[in-house]
Amino acid sequence: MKIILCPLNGPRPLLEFVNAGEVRNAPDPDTCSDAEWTAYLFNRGSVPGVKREWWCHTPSGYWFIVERDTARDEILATYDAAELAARAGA
Amino acid sequence: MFRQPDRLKETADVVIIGGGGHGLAAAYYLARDHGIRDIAVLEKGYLGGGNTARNTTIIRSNYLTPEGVKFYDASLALWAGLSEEFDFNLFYSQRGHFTLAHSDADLRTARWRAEVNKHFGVRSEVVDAAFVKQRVPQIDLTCGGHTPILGALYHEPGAIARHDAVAWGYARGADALGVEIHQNTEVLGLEVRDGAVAGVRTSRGNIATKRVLCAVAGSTPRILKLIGLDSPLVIHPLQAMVSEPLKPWLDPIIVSSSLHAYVSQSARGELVMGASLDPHELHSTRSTLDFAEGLAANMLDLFPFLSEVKVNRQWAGMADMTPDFAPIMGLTPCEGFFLDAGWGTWGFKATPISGKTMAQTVATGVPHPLITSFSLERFARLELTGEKGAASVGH
Amino acid sequence: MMYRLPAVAGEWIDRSRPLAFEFEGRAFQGFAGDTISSALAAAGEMTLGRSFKYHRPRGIFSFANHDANNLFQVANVSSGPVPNVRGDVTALAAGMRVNAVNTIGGLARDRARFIEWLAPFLPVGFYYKAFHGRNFPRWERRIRAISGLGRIAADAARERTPKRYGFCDVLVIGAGSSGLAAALSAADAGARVLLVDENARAGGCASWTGAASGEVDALVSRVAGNPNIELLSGTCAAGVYADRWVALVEPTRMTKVRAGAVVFATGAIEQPAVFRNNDLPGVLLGSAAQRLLRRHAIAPGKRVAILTANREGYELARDLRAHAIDVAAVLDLRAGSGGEHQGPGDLHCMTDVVPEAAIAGSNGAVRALRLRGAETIACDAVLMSVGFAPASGLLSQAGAVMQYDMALQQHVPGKLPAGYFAAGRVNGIYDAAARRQDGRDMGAEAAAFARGGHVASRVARSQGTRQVSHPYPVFPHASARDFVDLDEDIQVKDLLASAQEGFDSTELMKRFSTLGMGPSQGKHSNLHGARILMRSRDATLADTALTTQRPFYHPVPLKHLAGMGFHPHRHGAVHDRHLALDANFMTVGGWQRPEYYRVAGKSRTDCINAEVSAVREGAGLIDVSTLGKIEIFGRDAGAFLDRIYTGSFSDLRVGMTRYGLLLDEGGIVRDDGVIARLADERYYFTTTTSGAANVYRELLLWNARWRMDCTFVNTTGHRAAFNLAGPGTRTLLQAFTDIDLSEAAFPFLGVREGRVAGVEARVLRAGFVSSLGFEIHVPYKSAPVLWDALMSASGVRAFGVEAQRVLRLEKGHAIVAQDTDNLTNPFEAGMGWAVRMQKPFFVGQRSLRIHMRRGARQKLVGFELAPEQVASGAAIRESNLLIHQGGIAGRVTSVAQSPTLGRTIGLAMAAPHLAAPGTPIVIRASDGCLVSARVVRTPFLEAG
Amino acid sequence: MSRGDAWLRSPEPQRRFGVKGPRAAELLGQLELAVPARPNTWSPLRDSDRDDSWNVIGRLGSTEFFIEEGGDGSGIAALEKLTSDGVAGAFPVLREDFGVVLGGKRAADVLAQVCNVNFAALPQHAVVMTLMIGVSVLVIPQMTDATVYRIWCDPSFGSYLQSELEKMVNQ
Repeated sequence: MKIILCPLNGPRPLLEFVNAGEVRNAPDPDTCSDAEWTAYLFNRGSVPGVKREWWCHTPSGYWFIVERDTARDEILATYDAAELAARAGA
Repeated sequence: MFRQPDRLKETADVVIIGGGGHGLAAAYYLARDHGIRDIAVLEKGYLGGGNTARNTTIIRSNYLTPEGVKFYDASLALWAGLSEEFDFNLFYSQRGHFTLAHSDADLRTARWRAEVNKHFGVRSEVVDAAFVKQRVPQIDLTCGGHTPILGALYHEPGAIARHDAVAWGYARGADALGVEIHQNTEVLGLEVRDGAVAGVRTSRGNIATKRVLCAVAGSTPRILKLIGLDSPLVIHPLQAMVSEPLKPWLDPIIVSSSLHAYVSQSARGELVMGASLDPHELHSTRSTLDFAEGLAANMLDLFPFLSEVKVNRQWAGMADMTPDFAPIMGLTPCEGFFLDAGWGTWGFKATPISGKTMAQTVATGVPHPLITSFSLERFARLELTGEKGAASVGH
Repeated sequence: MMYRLPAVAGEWIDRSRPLAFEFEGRAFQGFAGDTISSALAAAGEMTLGRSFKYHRPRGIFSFANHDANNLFQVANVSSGPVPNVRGDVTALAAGMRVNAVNTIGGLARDRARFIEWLAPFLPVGFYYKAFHGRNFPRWERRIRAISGLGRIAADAARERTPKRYGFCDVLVIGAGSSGLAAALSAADAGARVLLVDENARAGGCASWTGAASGEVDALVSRVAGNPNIELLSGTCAAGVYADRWVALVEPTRMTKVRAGAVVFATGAIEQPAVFRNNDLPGVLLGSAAQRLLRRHAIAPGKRVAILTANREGYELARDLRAHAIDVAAVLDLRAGSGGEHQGPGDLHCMTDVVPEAAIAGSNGAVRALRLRGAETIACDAVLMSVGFAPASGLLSQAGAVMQYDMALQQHVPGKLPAGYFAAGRVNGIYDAAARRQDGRDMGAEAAAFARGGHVASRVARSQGTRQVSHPYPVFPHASARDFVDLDEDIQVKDLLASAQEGFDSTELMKRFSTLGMGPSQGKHSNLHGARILMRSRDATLADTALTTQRPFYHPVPLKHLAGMGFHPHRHGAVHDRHLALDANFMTVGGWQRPEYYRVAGKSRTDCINAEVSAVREGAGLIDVSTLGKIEIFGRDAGAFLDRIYTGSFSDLRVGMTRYGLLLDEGGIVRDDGVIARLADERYYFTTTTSGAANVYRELLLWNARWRMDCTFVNTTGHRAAFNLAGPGTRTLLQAFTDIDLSEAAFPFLGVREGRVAGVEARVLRAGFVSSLGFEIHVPYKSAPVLWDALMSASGVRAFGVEAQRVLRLEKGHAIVAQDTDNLTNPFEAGMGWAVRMQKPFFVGQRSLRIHMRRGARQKLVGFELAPEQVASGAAIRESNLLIHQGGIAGRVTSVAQSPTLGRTIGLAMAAPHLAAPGTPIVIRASDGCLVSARVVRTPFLEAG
Repeated sequence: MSRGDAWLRSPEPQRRFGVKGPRAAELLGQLELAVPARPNTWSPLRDSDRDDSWNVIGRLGSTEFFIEEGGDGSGIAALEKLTSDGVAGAFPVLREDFGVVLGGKRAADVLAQVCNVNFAALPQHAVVMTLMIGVSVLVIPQMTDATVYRIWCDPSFGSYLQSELEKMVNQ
């Protein structure tokens, strides 16, 4: 079973986590077109590669960020959501 | 059985990406029903080596929505005749299919499916626990005392088949009609001119063509990327495992919607067991131990006497899931590029009908009537199918 | 014929402990330390099983847990018959009743023998080409009847074995020379080491070849004395999974180990030669013979021929003679002479030998080996020592790529993933000293890695220098019976035919011919199969990959995977009270909930109706503790709820509640509940039972994204809740609380905090099941006090989930996920009144705009059956379809016979054109007959 | 496994209290309670509490605290009063947890059957939020003694956890 290094709780088995998919910014609902909106709703761009995802450590209810290679089943980095802006910029 | 051309042709009337059941079936019906024989089927690996080789061979038509029921029922009609048609035994074997209900929510869904099925003449009935016991005397109706079986959806036409043979049968049929099948040929790029397909670049050379059918299940996002198309697909591993051969004891196919476990016994005597999708996106066919553990526990709740029976092998496929549990079939914004995808956990049973309907769609440029509600645009219109139901289960 | 020798040094058997057992109905005796197969061999039994397809007699072949033709049905004194027990490794126990699997009428007179006579007419893939068409179902029954191996015993009891989690720095798999050395050097480097071996004892091949046994014994005792090393013998590493997660299977349990690094010292698997009748009993691997000899003191035969292509074959000859076993000849497949090709002077050695066929004697076992263009060697055993394949199954599970080394004629690991190391024969290293050195090196590297050393993938170095494997020990025979795969009865011609037909890749050939699909998973056949395939294509093994190896390395019983089979479940605070009231329980979202309370002599329906009437006429009490109960604090609490729910909550007055509807981003109804404002910056709200955990988690996610100033607490399990419902509840409850319950002081949808029956409580005016009702929320541990107090009041009756469903239906309330489905938006569910589209934002709002523009595709409506229909006994059930002009026009989502109204009422998802009250509709009952009904306004019941 | 090797018992009656929010730590500081500095660690409730006392304050994540106090429970009483008045940024958390104490020299073996955490590798004074046979639990290993583990979970899972642990202890 994969190990995920939870920034708060340390290394834990995958079983303790749930995944909420990629970190994505919704288009502005008031200005975007229906097509843009439904594309945001459904198209998860699931091309294999490195994804920045939301994961939750369920026993502690802690949501954080996992950078994961979905082709190689490798976890590259994990960090608190507060670092998201900085990391995403980088 | 089938030829292995040593070089690619330079042009083709139709190029089919994906040498699995769906791609080969489409090639066969294009050649047989539409007189289009200048076809190249391109397979990255070996023939039928993708989900055709990795599924658990369950065939049924007891779906929830009218469009689903009609589509899969048409598939069953084709299945029944395939062995004769190919002069090749696919071991198509009608065993009867139970979807066990452990809660009244399960029962509501079961009855919903049964009522819709019966409306379209598909043999499905909600049966009580006693009927289940009579057909499968070995089952523990209390499920280890934890999730008692209250009844089931019984679908008499439910069947299994020798999965590899389906790909081979279609390959042989297509080959006999002049279709070229190229294994170990990976598609690296697609030529698009003014929004229309112009050719395919592969690891073994290029082919000029105006029509491309993409039937690559778990690899669909990778191919779509080549022409900048996005889709609502998400790829999840779907795992399975098989026991050592046992003398036959289990006739029907057993699916438990609450336990997310299913099992059938193959012609070799192996128990073929599966469960629900892995919970998160992954483009890999690795196996996990927790899958085997969870499935084993559920199996022993249903059949406690299997405690000493050994599991021989685990494997996995990559399921291309859609938001509404229905496939994506038909035209795309890119002219001449046709899509046969979104087969999630239900692709094997659809092999013949997807081939037939996609063949007509490719040949005529107009979606076959059976697949109009499976179009890619339905998502942009927020008009999803209802196949997911209230609480649906795949397989 | 095999037989037991006098005591052999180091034998594993205990001759002082004879064990009586039964085989095929006949009495036998073995010793403690025997396996089933060795005990039978000692008694001269040569045929231990029948083959899978042709039912040919088969004997011991590998004696290494790969003897797929020696599977038995074994009944123990204590337990019923177990199928597919591997005789070559399963310890003999007193009183065992053993039978061969896959025979009809017993091993000796197996009536399925006839199938072999058909063999010439059964080419590979035969089944694909025959039997089909109209008659297939009949044929199939026959085929199914003779398929499979062991039989299940349907009355066998569920076995629960514990599972353990384990942790170590370095896991070493294989306790042979290299494994022992690896464990020691890792331990010396300070690592905590777990060393496992599937054999009953450590020592590896030294324990049967006797080569360098002195050094190995020294290693074993050093390991035993090392506090940093735990040695588990009789333990099979069955699967290797992501992040060095390894399944270790012992006879009694499974341990799941997380290793910092893994060393594969898994050794090599001896491979057979392929020639006519190479499957006869008495034809076996040299290593099998030596295992029998040194562990169980069994001679392979009285006069033995050795077919060889390496030094090991000659050492085998010396070993046999040292134990006074007559060696007829050493037959070397290789050309040349002298050096290695030389046995002791008086040993009859031949080189450049081509085996023609083994010849069977009257007992079905081998009696001679015919050589091509040379003499025929009379012998009662043929031992094959012609080469090895690495035991690389676990390595490739770990993601290693095996490459074919032409110099060694063996696969060796190529690139290894980080944290995985290989040592010894699996690396192509066969000389003892070199193997120990390799082990020491890899053990040290593994320890360094586990300490957090380098993580770069590495290329395993293959230091192998000596070729022990013949490049092509395959000698096809015109009339076949030259078996490549004994599990599946596959002969050379079958593979050539497969390739001919176009199945000319290792994967396709495997699937068409079933090569390697048997119980031993091709451990003795995949390599030769690939050799035959590649030669037919004028290519070499360097040009192809072998088929993928997947878990399990050896098959694993379901019981070890399942373990104890835990089923987490939840009990409310007054569960014992429900038991005392003889509740009939149902499972909802992991909770045990009273469906209804049984009353002696009353039917289920009568009980439920009585519970309904109690609420309508006086007061009923239902345990609703399973509802999600969440608190939100902070400056932004109201604003946050505005963004999450469809309604508006920042403007909710303190002390009031409001219905909350939760959508997903697609505008689909997901959950609902009641939201109470307890203070300016403090809200308390409920969710559905099954939604509780997910809704809470989702709120946390939204706020991880929005970063608003609010704090969430999930008190679902920590708080109990009860709904006291019915016209009589106000006066009844007032007696227990100082909260003023008067309509003026505590209006509908109000919320108050105070004490009820002395318990600190939150009280919500609820209208879900009745116009007047109080939902009382108290801390878990105080709940029994409250329950007992309220139940003690006269006229209060406990009611369950079923009565609640009827009651809320009479009030026209929909239940999310029963009356709605995965396509339902709030307008279709008749919940538009709860949606504030004019708010700046809420989850699902954008999608609702699209839904609204398109208009509803279905509408949730109330309906009732015409009285005469009810009289005629028409029974409508949930999920029955609405039929309009022959087509489907909706479905019934809820239906009940209302005891209050004396009518059948229900909710249905109907086509919009049928939604207007008064519209006649037709429902098809499950039995097919059409029942007419009428759409009506809800609620069905205003008052009450 | 004999009774002495591993045992299970209910903790002494304790008052229990939870507080959560951005200013929770600050609030506890005001009451001169020994606030654990690092997330997922615990400390004795007061510096005056000796290590063998069961008065404990655990930091769950960064902004939530879990407190158990024996005796008169004066500390908790004060906290309840403070938070019920509604201190901005520090909110009371209802803690009706089921609590159990697992001990004995084989206690670790019992844990190895129910929990996939390597307790041996944990730092001093660790508080562990994890899953135990499918239930979210709070574990404080080796609180007063190397072989003693304190375990808490949602009270509705209490009877399930208790009965399964008992089975193993009695094996």
